[in-house]
Amino acid sequence: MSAILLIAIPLLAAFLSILSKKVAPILLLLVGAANIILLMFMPSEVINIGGFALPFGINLFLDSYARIALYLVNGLFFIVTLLNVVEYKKLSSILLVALAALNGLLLTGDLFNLFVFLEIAGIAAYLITTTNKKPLSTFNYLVIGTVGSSLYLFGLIILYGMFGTLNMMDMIHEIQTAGVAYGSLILPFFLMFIGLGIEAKLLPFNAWVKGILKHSNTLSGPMIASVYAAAISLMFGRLIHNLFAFEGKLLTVVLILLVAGVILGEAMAFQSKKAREILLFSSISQACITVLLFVNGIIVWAVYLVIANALSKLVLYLVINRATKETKSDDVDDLQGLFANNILIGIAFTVAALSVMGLPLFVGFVVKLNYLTQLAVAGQLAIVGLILVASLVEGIYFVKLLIKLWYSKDKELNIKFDLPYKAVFAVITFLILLFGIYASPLDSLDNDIDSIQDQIGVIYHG
Amino acid sequence: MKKILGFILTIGLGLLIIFALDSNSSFDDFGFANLSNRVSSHYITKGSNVDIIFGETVNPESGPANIVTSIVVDYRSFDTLGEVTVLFISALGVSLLLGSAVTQKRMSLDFKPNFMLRVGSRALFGIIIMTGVYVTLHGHLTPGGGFPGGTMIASAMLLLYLADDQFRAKIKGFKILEGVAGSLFVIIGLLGLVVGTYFLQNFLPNGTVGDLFSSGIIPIVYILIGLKVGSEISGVIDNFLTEEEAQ
Amino acid sequence: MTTIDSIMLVLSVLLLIIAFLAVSEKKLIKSVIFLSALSMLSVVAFVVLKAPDVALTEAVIGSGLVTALFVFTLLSIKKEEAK
Amino acid sequence: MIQYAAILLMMIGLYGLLTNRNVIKIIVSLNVLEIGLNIFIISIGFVYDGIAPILTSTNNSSALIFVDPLPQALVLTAIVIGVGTTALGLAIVKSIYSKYKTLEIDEVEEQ
Repeated sequence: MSAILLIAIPLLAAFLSILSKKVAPILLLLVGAANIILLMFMPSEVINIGGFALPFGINLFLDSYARIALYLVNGLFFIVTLLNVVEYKKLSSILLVALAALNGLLLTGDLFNLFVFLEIAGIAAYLITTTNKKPLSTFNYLVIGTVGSSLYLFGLIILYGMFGTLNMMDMIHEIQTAGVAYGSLILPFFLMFIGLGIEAKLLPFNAWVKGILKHSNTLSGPMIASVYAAAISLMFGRLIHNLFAFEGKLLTVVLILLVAGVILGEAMAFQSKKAREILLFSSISQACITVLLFVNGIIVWAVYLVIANALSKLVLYLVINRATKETKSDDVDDLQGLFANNILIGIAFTVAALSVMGLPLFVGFVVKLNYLTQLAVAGQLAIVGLILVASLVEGIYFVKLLIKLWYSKDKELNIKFDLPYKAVFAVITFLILLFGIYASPLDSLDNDIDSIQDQIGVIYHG
Repeated sequence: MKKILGFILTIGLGLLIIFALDSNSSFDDFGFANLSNRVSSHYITKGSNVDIIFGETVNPESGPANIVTSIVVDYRSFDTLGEVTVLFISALGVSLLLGSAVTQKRMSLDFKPNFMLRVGSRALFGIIIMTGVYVTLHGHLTPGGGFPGGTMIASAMLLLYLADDQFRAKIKGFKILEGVAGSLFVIIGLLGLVVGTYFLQNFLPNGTVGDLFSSGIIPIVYILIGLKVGSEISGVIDNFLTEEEAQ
Repeated sequence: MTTIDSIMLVLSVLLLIIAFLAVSEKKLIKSVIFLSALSMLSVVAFVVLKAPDVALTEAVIGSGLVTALFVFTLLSIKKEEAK
Repeated sequence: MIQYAAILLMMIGLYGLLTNRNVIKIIVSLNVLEIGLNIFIISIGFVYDGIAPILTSTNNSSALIFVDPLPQALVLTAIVIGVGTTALGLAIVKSIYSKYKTLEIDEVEEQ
């Protein structure tokens, strides 16, 4: 069972789905479920496409890092589509292509192929956000996203001019052996970093996020903030860890950008009065923390942070967007008392929010404790302090939000959540609690995530 | 004022990039690309030590005489599958955004096409279609291939749209063609996985370099791409040239 | 300076001028036509740089199709404006 | 020579993106940026006295220097991706216009 099926089957289904509108949603669900099941039977390996030797053909790369990422992305994708497939039937073909592209992003071992998948995933995302009915924000997203991927391509082409290869492993090998001064790598790496940073919502380059997530619905909100964010952060993490390996002045610049992103994100969330804005600024600062961890080489905990965040954000966005669909406004004051009649939903929301804050008993705490310790060990005390301050701010506004949503003085909101929603919330809440209390499997998995480096060793040195 | 500042800033950035590239010793100077350091040298020699001779060499690693085609549809054919998908999804998006209204009519172009124009465009239509088919079929020998060929076919449709105010193509048929051609591309890829060992493997014999019937699945894939691109772009043109029925 | 160098010099200057006109022109239709001209010039550049495949594709797709789409968009906007 | 022009072309596109507030002009600027990038990619593989990378009855694989074919293959992909985004962008422009009756970003209030 080759991992290529994870990309080929959704694509085939997408091409077939335009022939019949009725079958398309069924195909979408079937393929989504089939992908998760098929993934269990796929061995970890390097897959050559077309049968050409490594640097010449394109290859896919399924290791345990990619496997974790694929389970996460395919699982979340399936949940989100399951909840929305009835309402957004028209988007079935587009969602199938998006699934193929996200799997491709996580699997591909070729840097130009990565660009192609980035564009496909991007175009699918623009189309998913057209359901917000805010064409101007979609337009902004399209323009900024296209500039981002152009910058990535620009950086990549400079690397090609220097090393004459596009394959990720071959490129890393060339950089290690050619003995090029790091100074001449700054320009291409920085261009690629900015290009991908735009997609990954890093602060200085994320003008698109606000318009998109502020008006999001039950499809676009969870899809962009949870599924896409997880996939792009994990792909970005792989590149940062294996290819960029920032050092010297470039490391300082990148760190300053990221820390500024964390602080500004939290500050803007603190100021905001709208539920969805609070969530979106919080997710910006979480994205910055994730990339910060990748830059500092704390891979395992960065991956868990991505997982914990993706789960929590899925719940938060689903609850708020489902509620705003009825209230037509996401002002915190209009949503007061949302959970008075929906205890279960309230508990799920609270658990997810507390986990993002990093309180004990939840998975967020385990992750936060571990990465802060590791940052402290690595000697980045300033960053530890700043993240702690940011967490404090985050705690304040989340508690404020929770109090408002639980208690209301005058009016009562009555919003019914369907059974599938409740089931999803129950499962995710259970997961967050489970890993929060019983953290030893996480601890023991430490350093189990092997990297491309080992693979390069196998290929080039036997 | 803001504009001047922006201009100076961006041009300054450009000069900075130029200087950075200039002082980068491992970045090849313009016009002196060192192909022996690059993977391209493998593509040109097709991975063999012997000379590849047009019209004589039989069954090389990759069949096409046009080396760019051998990269696009053979060595890096997975990129091309992605490229086809990009066009597919943006055509789908255009029809989602513009073609979702229930009643649609042709947008009138505000001029009366005369007899000459109508007949002339029909005559040209055939010639352009023929050129498109030629370019698609010979993609592995001469410059061209499925993408420009398919677009030429679509621009023949565009000509009909422009010459006749009432003309509308049958979009339903295009949809079917598009879906079938795309599926066949993936199925050919999967066939490579079944017949051979790799996805998108060229499982047919490569033949003699330079023959029209050579290089295995590549002409077939290019024909499929041509059909798919042609029908997709015709669909996009139709979507752009229709509007909602005025109430 | 060889012939090819001088061709490239002229081409570079023309590309930059037309590009600047395309982004700074106030009238939309003129801007689109400048973009089409820029695309056509880039076809010449691709030919000079020995890339016939790319030149063919850019000529058909870049300067043909994209310009047509731009013009159609402007046309439908103009018609809607007149209503 | 033309490589520098390509970089400056990209920067002109970027300048257009920063200063223009009209949606059509923004897409035009985006296209300028993409054309600049495409020329830059091709120029990476250019070799003086090189010939186009096509084998013919007079050109064997070892007899002559070819220009680098790989950047050309990449640009083919980039052009098609570019036309995809442009078509989608123009479709979004049409829906912006039918919703807000204007093309200027500053006149749209989307809150």
